[in-house]
Amino acid sequence: MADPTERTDRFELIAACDADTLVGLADEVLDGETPVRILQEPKPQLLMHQVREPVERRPFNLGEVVVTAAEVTIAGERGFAMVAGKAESKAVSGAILDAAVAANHATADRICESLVDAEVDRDETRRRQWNESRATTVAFETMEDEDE
Amino acid sequence: MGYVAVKAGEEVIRRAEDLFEKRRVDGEDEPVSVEQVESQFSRLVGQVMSEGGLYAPKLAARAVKQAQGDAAEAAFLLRAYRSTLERYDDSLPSSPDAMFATRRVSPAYKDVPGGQILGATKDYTQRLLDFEFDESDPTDEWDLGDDEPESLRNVMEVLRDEGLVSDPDPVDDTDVTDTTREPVMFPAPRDAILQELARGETGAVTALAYSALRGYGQVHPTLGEVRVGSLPVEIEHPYTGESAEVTSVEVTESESVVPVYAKRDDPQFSFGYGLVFGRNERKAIGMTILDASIQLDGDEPAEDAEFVLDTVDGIDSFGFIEHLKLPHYVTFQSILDRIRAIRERKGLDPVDGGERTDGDGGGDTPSDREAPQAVSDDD
Amino acid sequence: MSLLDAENVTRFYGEFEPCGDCVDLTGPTHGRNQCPDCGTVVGCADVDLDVERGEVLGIVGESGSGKSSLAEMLALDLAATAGNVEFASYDGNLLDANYEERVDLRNTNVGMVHQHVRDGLNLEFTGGGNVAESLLAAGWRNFDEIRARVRDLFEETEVPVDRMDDPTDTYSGGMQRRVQIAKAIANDPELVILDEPTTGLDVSVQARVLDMFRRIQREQDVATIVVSHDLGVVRLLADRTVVMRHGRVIESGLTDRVMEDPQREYTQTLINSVI
Amino acid sequence: MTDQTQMHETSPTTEATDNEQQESATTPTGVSDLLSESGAGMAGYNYAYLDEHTKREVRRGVLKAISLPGHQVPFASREMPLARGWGTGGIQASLSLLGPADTFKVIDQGSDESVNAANIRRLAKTTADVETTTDTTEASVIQTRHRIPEEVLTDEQILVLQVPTTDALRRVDGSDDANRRRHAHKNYSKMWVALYENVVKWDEIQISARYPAMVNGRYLMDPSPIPRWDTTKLNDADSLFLFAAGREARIYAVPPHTDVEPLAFEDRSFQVERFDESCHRCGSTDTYLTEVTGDDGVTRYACNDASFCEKRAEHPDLSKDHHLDEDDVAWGPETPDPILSDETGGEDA
Repeated sequence: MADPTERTDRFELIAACDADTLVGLADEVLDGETPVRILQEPKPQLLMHQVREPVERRPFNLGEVVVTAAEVTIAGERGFAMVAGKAESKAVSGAILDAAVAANHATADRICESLVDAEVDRDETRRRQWNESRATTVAFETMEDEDE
Repeated sequence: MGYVAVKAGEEVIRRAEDLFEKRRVDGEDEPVSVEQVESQFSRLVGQVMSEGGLYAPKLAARAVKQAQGDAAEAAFLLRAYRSTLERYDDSLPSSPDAMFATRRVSPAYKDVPGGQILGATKDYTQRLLDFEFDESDPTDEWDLGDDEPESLRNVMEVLRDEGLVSDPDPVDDTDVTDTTREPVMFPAPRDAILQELARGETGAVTALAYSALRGYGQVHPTLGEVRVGSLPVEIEHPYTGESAEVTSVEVTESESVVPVYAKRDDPQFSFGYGLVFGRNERKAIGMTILDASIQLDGDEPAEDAEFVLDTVDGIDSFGFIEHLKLPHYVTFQSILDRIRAIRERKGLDPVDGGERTDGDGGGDTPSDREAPQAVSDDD
Repeated sequence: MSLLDAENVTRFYGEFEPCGDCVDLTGPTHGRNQCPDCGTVVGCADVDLDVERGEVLGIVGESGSGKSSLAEMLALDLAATAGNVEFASYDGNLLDANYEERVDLRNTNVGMVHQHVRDGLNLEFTGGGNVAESLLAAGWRNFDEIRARVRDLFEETEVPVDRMDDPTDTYSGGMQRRVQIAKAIANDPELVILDEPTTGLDVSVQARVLDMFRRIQREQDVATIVVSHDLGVVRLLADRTVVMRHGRVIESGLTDRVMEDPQREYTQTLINSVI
Repeated sequence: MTDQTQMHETSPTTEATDNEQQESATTPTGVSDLLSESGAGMAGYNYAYLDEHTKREVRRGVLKAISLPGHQVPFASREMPLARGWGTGGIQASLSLLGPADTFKVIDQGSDESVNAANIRRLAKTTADVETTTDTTEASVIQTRHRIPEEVLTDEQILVLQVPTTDALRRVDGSDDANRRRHAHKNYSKMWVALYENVVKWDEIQISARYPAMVNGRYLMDPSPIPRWDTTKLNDADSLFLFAAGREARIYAVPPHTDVEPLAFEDRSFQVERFDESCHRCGSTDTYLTEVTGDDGVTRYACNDASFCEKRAEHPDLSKDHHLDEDDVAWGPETPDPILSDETGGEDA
């Protein structure tokens, strides 16, 4: 289970979380009194996805992925987030949450809880997908026994 | 009759565009939402992303809607959009082993580790046009297990265990060719070939690969496997320096196995690799055939890297084929001039007059047997 | 001075770094041309020969004897591993000529008739176009003069002139060989190199092609190196002959002497096997 | 494309805006306060559409091309919001050169008003904030498809030609790899044989437009499908000619005062198009004409260079160098009688 108090884990939890949750939490951080400095404006960018081809194990460029990254400082702590797609508000919200947890902002615990809750939901979806696909596995040994 | 120069102008262009837009909103139906396109036309969205070389499902769905379903036009919209974006960086190289696969079949091995997982496919059903869609979820009643997802072993590794795939020499990871930033020069390195095939047009990849199977080539492979799933995209986190997953992309992967007996004391296999964005098994398999064919470096079209890479890009072929719609008055006038001059020299009637009059001019050049033609210009 | 004076011409093949002993470990005394230590194939080594103006030199040997490597190096088609070649029209070691010098020399001073027609002719061109290519490459720019010269060369090499505007792939093998000769002599070179001039031709056609070439060679007094595994070809054309085996010259002398009174056992076998 | 109609003009000062934001912290009350208006339409696009890195790369390619006249310089061609084959190379070159002080003209097959010319002009106008014109003499950068204007270009003008096929040798061999080696070795004999066989077959060279020419005695060049009429204008001109191909990712150039010589035989000379008629509108006999058959079935000839024809219609005596200080500047085919000597040698079979 990912630990939202760890920077890298937190980055992954934020990247995978849905936009509404992130923006909602960020809106709570931004109470009109907390100073925010934008270090990197959220803008869509390209991340070239390299894959290692399995025969020669040589990397090649599969194609670019559109991502939006943002970086902010809150209370002297930096926060960075990168999310998939053209998603400016999600990216800047993610950066705010990253910084807020690092700065131990009053909302930090709630943020961590929400991020973990979101991960639990995702894991459940993923497990269901896996078991759905397992349900289509051809079992050669038992095939003759089955009725057609 | 007055001035004959073309006077079209921006206003006319705008109206033509308006008429195009009208097709989308014409009629009584609800406009289709971008979200509906993304979820219900996911195969098309995947194809557009793969041919556009840009993974962005929401933007691709928008492009599909804007292009009114024309895949080539939608891929082109994505390519034009990507030109305006800055590059953040390269991702860390992903290993296909990390794929979360929801479909994997291996035509080469019956008892492939992890099993033959059919996944979501219509491959094994009859293709009957459905006049009554059932809009409910047919898997609702399934009694599912509760296993933890696991990663499937790549068939390539199974072959490697048998000594049929040699362990590769270490390769230089730092200098990966990027054909979006430098033009492809020949002989092209394999990473450039894979990148160009991965963003090739589905129909072109399929047709060229088919040509090799059809007899214009030697590659008739056995597929190690075909997998569909999602592959994580990771960067080095700027603060911690650790690898961090940003997202995952849906991909289709295939490896073809081609026996190579010649040129080696120790017969092994040669391999073709295919990996494309989205769920597009046809293109992934076609890519494996072209990759393997190009490695043969033979004389057939599919074996000629220059031929394949020059023709496989959909954006290039789409634009150049369609540019023939543009005016060609100037060049056509030049062609007319040549044809008339040659006909005149040979004592033929004017070009719009048709038949030649006399029997023979000189009789000593082979040209008298053929109708004059000017070199037509591929402009 | 001779037209061409070659010393120590050597050519290695192979993907391995030569070990340094390759020449010592190969050759007729060892009965091999592949170095047992490093796997390098010694195409030819330490070859010395000279060609006088107007003279025909024959090079005979079985396949793998190194004669074609030698011919290709002298025709500037193949880079040498070592050696020194003095050539009348070139200042310095001919083997060191750079690309542009090689192109110039091939266009004007050295004509090559290849064993394989595809190496010498573009089969999509007309026969006349192939011959014209030599003239165009040498800077001819007057169409009528080019036409006239091509026609003369067709007559000279006994190719039907009315076929000169037909694609070369419609020609018979003998005609293609003649067109190659026409192309090789188009710019009055000082040296012509014939590589297996009769391979793939019927016996009767062989004789006519050789007769034709012998006539042209005498009329124009052009020095020639003829490379062949066929002793009959060399006997007919060559004034002097060198015999090669395992990449080395093992015997040389006046052709009549070599044929009638071979000094080496291998040469005797070679001659006996033909007769 | 809908986006283009919503383009907003942007200035090249977005970096400054970024800096300001970095300087001062704010105290927002929600995420929406932090987001700028960018992201919709063309507002987020860079000046002249391409990012600065790309423009620098294209300019480097241009400089290299100028240094090696006629040599095809590969460059990392970007996808543009125009289809490949519709001037994407030309527009990348133009947008990399244009600044706010420039005046831009776009010609498509002689006309400023043809649909694609209008579309390209609109892209430059909305993203690069340049003045546009249809008057050749007023333009500093002219992008053109398949024509060189009839009015003499000056040393203050750059003509950017859109190129569909970059290599003259493509006529004789489809492989760029093989052709690149031929160029490196200045080995053009295959092209010469093709011309020889052309004359054998037709008694003269039957290449119409896109006539191959030697540049500076070194590189064989495809001058893009300009008519033979325009090919002579490339020779020893005052202006810079840039050739840019987006699909094929190559740039090449003919710098001012460079020798450009069409390939031909001494006795089968290069000939320009012949017109027996004059422009039915302005009466010109020294311009490239195209024929148009009207609804009445009558074929008329008209100037292809629409902008010059308009001037000539008002001032029939206007010379092609009317805007220059000097007179009788050589430009294109000899005038007023463009029909060159047509003597070719005798028969040859």
